[in-house]
Amino acid sequence: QSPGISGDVVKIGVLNDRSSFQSDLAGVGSEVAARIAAAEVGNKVLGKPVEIIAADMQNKPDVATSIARSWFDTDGVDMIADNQLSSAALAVQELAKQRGKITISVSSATTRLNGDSCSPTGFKWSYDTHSAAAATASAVVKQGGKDWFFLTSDYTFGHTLEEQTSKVVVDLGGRVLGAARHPMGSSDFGSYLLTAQASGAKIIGLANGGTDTINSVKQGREFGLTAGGDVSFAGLAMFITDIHGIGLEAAQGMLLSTSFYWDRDEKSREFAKKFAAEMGRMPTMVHAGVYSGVRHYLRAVEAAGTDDGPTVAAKMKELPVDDLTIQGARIPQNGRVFHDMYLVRVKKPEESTGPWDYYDVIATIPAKDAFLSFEESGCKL
Amino acid sequence: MSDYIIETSGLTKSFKGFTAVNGVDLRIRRGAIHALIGPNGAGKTTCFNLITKFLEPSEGRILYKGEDITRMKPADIARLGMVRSFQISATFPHLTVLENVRVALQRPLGTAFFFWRSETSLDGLNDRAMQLLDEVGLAEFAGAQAASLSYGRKRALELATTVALDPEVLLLDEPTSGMGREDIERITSLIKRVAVNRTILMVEHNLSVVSELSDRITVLARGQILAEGSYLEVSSNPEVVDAYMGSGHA
Amino acid sequence: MPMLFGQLTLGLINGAFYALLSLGLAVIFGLLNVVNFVHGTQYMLGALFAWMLLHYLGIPYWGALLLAPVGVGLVGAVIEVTLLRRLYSVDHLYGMLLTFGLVLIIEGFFRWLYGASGMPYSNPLPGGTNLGFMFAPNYRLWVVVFSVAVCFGVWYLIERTKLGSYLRAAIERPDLVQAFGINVPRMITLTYAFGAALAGLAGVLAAPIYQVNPLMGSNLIIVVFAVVVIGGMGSIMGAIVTGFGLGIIEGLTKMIYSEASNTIIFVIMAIVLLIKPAGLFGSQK
Amino acid sequence: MPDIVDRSVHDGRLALKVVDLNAWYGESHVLHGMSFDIREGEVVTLLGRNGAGKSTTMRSIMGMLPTRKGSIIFNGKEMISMPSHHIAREGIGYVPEERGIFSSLNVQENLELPPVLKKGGLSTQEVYVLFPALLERRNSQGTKLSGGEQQMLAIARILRTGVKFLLLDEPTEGLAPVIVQQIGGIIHTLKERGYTILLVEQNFRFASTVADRHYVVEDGKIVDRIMNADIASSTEKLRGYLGV
Amino acid sequence: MKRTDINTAGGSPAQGPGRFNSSTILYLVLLALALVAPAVLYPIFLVKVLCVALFALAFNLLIGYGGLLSFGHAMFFGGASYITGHAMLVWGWPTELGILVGVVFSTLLGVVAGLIAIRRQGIYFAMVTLALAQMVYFIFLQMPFTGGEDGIQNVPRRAVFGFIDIANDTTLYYVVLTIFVFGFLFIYRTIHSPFGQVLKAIRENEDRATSLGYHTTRFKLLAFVLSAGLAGLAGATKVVVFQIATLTDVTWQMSGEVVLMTLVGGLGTVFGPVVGAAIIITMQDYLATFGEWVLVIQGVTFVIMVSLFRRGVVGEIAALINRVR
Ligand SMILES: Nc1ncnc2c1ncn2[C@@H]1O[C@H](COP(=O)(O)OP(=O)(O)OP(=O)(O)O)[C@@H](O)[C@H]1O
Ligand SMILES: Nc1ncnc2c1ncn2[C@@H]1O[C@H](COP(=O)(O)OP(=O)(O)OP(=O)(O)O)[C@@H](O)[C@H]1O
Ligand SMILES: [Mg+2]
Ligand SMILES: [Mg+2]
Repeated sequence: QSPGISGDVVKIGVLNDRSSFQSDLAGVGSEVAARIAAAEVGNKVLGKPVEIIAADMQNKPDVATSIARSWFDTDGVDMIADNQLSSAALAVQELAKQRGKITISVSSATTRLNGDSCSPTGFKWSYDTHSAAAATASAVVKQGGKDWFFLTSDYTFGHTLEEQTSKVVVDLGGRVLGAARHPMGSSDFGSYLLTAQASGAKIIGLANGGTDTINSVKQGREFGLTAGGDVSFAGLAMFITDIHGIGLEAAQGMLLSTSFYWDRDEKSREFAKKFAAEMGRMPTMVHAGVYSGVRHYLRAVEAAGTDDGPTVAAKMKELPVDDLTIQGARIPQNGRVFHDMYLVRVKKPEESTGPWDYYDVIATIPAKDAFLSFEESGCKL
Repeated sequence: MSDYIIETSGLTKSFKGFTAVNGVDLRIRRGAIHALIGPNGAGKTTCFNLITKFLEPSEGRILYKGEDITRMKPADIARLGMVRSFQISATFPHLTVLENVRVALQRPLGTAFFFWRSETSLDGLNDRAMQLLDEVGLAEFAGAQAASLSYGRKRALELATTVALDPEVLLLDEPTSGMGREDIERITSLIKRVAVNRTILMVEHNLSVVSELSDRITVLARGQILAEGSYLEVSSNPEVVDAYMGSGHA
Repeated sequence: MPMLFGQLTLGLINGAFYALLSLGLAVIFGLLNVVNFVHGTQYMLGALFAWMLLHYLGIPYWGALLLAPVGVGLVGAVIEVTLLRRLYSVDHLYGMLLTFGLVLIIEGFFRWLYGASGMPYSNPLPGGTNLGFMFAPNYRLWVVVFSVAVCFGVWYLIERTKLGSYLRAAIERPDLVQAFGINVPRMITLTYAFGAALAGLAGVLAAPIYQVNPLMGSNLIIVVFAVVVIGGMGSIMGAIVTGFGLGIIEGLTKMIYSEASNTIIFVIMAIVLLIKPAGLFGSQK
Repeated sequence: MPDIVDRSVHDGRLALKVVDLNAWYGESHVLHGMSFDIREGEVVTLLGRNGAGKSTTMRSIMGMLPTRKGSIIFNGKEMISMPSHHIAREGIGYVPEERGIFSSLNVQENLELPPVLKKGGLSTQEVYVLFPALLERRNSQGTKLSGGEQQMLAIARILRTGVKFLLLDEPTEGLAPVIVQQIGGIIHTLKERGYTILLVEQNFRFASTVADRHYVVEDGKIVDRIMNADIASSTEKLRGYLGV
Repeated sequence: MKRTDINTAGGSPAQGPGRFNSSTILYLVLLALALVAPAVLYPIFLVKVLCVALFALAFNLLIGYGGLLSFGHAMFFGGASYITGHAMLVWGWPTELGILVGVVFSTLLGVVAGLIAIRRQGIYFAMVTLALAQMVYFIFLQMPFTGGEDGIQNVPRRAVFGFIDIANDTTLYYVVLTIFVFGFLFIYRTIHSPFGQVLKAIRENEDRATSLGYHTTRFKLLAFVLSAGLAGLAGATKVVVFQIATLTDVTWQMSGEVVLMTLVGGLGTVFGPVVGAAIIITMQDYLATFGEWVLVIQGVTFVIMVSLFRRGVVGEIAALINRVR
């Protein structure tokens, strides 16, 4: 274990997709978030500069892994943040494990990162499929939404969401009345919405993502499903950028869970202000997660006196997470940060004061309800 | 064994209700140069297409050396030794003139599927290819792309390619059309030379070529046989004169 | 039973949409033989222009229905005159490479400008009509009626006027058709622009129901190609009928085996091409 | 090139005057200074061996070759830099070699394809009277016609346009002798009606029955000009040029 | 019908001994460069280029020499990578057997797909291959063993033949280079073989080839199967390198990418696909740090390429050399 800073610089690589569908919820914003975190420590740790680089993996796992490889092997990158697309994230985390480097995954939602594929140097911030399912479902059912129907993306991601949510719903005494599995990127949801309607469900769980979710909501409005207020959508993997894209007109009344909402408290507004100054829009929970992850990483480097991966990783698990977006969260052995989630309802257009004023926070979901514990995760470390 | 190398009986082809060839009984004697003539649209090319199986006959049978080939595939017909040329010039446009001929020459080698063998194994064929090109007057174009030849020369190339297979029966569809006098003479004499020990069935509108070359002539009109016989017999048949030859040739 | 009727009706409505979308491609791909990868992008531009017209100039949907396709047509004309035109004499693949490059440029530019999650565009005809067996959104009914009218108009223009013959002949031997006295280059520019404008029109129609975003057309193109091929390249009627038919089949698939609803079209395409080599309405060479 | 003094039988107006025409296919230079002219009402042939450049001359006149130099004056207008469709609209009809029948159109569509440019062309009905074989096949695909039928179609479709100046590239190629006679008859009729025709022919015998004058082409140049009246006395010369 | 502007620069037979020598020297120089390359460039990048280049070469064999545009080649590439990945990860097979089973799979898939597709021509052929590839994609998406969008992860890099340790990137590079050279020579020989000659003739005029006695469908099928097998070899090798097999490799976009690479490098030229693959991989990996502009830059490159250097990089260079001569 070599104390000190390798290459005399703490190098952080932000690796995500900047050119396709997911580029708003992470993309360039993640790089900006990482820079905000670095700026909070004056871009220096232990007297050495912090350098942030970023790359577009174009939603291709082999591009992601080959960039990660050359970052580790030739560019002296110490940590990779964001780490999008589950296949790529799993591979990059495994690579980092072999190289003794740290990954802080945020956009990729799979619980395998901290479950059967966990790594001593792999961390996960913000939402994951379990939190999306468990947090949202338990909160929604408690609010009285007991009869569910799912619109599920025919992908592992969607299946996992559906499965985990159903379990929670049933455990809490709710009913699952059916599910429609649609291929990724279906543009028309009319047929599924008809089926959903016919099932008599009161809550339509959106176990899909991105454009599919947006289109489901938009068309739900068009088909008059959500107009009466007796049927609601529950977004299992939604970001504030999605709401922005749908517009409050169509999205009003939806329930969803998020690890971050910019207008929740003083501190979150402060982070959002810094972010908006750069990006001209408000941060998503992914941006907040990247910020928080990088911030925590730098603190751990400082505390450990080195940027050696395993040492820093151990330090990260010792220290509580504490920054503008998360206060006092702990990290168990599997690297899954234990922080609170929030259940929010989307405002009506007339309640909103302007762009990005979209949510009412209606409940706080404690971390233990949102995330799998180390024991449950299936991680063998 | 029968005297006839090709025999068709009741050969018929209809296209969506239009009968292009109607009950044709054709008999081609081994070793003969047999001409098929007739007005445009009489069904001559269609007969060729049927005999070489580029078209499926609607009815009728085709015998080659007494063997029924009515159900065979076109490539197999060629392998039996019956090779055709096309009415509208058919070359391999982006291959060189030499390669065009060589593609035909290489088939009997039986190495056509050998993707592991070097193509230099084909160089042995170059001499023969050049000789054939020389015979049709294309030797100086051997290295040129076939696409850049003028129309008449493409026809000559096609003939050379056909002859290269050394077939027993050649079916030539208007071999001299589009050619200048000089070339016609050259092609005529080439046909005469290759006709030795071979059978030739040809479609031709140039009557002087027909009269000079053919031993026997079948006249088709509206898909049926109108007359058959030697040039003299046929050309003095008033029906044929009327339907095909016109007053200038009477 | 009412469920089945509902799904069939919905399929028909979606089919109208496919039909309109394939129509433009049938014109460009079927008649000009250009593998127009940028077609999906032109569709996106239609929707985006509609949004821009509303957002910046306050022009509502009904104005955009006319203006946005014209705008997309102009973009198409510029593409044809400056770039595509030089590629007609060479293999179609080059047209594909070019239009693919254009997809990346145009989508990339607008993604940079507006982000990937898109912008809201509200429904100009909210509410719905109860058909007895289902609740049919008014806007979709409008889409069906309007698309059918446009499809028929285009079919008439191309199949019942001489334009279609000119185009088909010009694809085979442009030099010869021009030597007959027809201004082939201009005709092709206009046709391409027209095809692009049709894609743009489909985009405007889509804006109120599908998310308007710079990438909305990128996955569509391959399905629309399939529709045109199944219908028979060069056949306008084929594209229309297949478009509607596909909508219905897809709707049924969504009921029975929804995972396969995107794949079904390829299964159909394979079967159709094996049985009818030139597509359902194509004439065989 | 021997200096050829024009001594036309016709003293009609000059219809077409080609001066020092050069043309290229890509890099290969095919026409090397063609010069000839045609008066109104004349039938003139270009004779020459395969590859001499006869068809290229026609394509150059029609503006179908990208690179050409020199001067082509039609009815007093310089056409060397006109686009092809303008040339056609000046009143020139073209029947290409290899016929140029469109496979994606049926016979009737092929026939009606070229736009009517001038009054006085044949109607579709008249065409079918002249070529009954086409009537019978009018709904079949253009290239499914027999070779000869395609040739008829290629000629027929130009007669519809009403232009009075025709370029016919080997119109008798592949035709049955009766039809060749018939085409000869048509050319005569057209001539009587005042058409001007430039003809490329391999069939010299046929050419001599219809033409007023012959130009001999060799290596992309005119090397000689023979009046049809002098044909009998020129057989020796022709044999040298064409191997007749 | 339009004239196809397929470049035959590399396709004409080597004439005369001089030409043969100069091209042999060229190949030796290139091989020498390839041998020292990892000293200069990052080996994993090179390995990736080699894998994808082999894929592009396989594709080019079909289109450049057989005139058959397959728009579904990802099914062989991605399919083989799943099979190899599964064999090595779950069944624990050694590397060489893993690759072999991938190749066998894609070859067999090639026979099946070929038998169906080969009956159609031109754009219809492309569409049938696309349709088949979409079905294969769907099957892989639905089969549990592929792991959905997570893919097959952590495929081990076992020593080749039990003693060549490919955990080391440089060693891996040489192993992959060997596979690549094998594939390249295989294709080169195929193109310049009696079979290749007939294939080109069929591309040019299928009816005429039939009339000369060639069963054209058999030739096309063999070309298709060879191409499928080689595409599988490329995909199988890639799994060993990247240790993952994912859905990305079976999508139609992957089929499209290989078309682009081939065009960019030069259709129907021997080296074109290799150069094209190198260019596109370089753009993907090295331009990735340009952030969101990667794809736009790629797009601009394509447009310029088609407008100004249509023959592709290699095609243009060959044309230049010819002009200088
Ligand atoms: N594939 C086809 N589909 C429909 N009709 C066809 C087809 N092939 C040929 N025909 C028709 O069949 C008739 C006979 O054609 P064919 O080509 O055999 O004539 P031909 O005797 O060779 O005439 P030519 O001397 O003019 O070449 C013609 O009327 C032609 O239009
Ligand atoms: N598309 C082309 N590309 C390149 N060269 C060509 C092309 N077409 C013709 N040529 C060449 O131009 C020259 C003149 O050809 P052209 O077709 O004008 O001859 P022609 O006199 O009409 O002969 P034919 O009687 O055989 O039709 C020939 O040498 C020919 O090889
Ligand atoms: Mg014929
Ligand atoms: Mg000619």
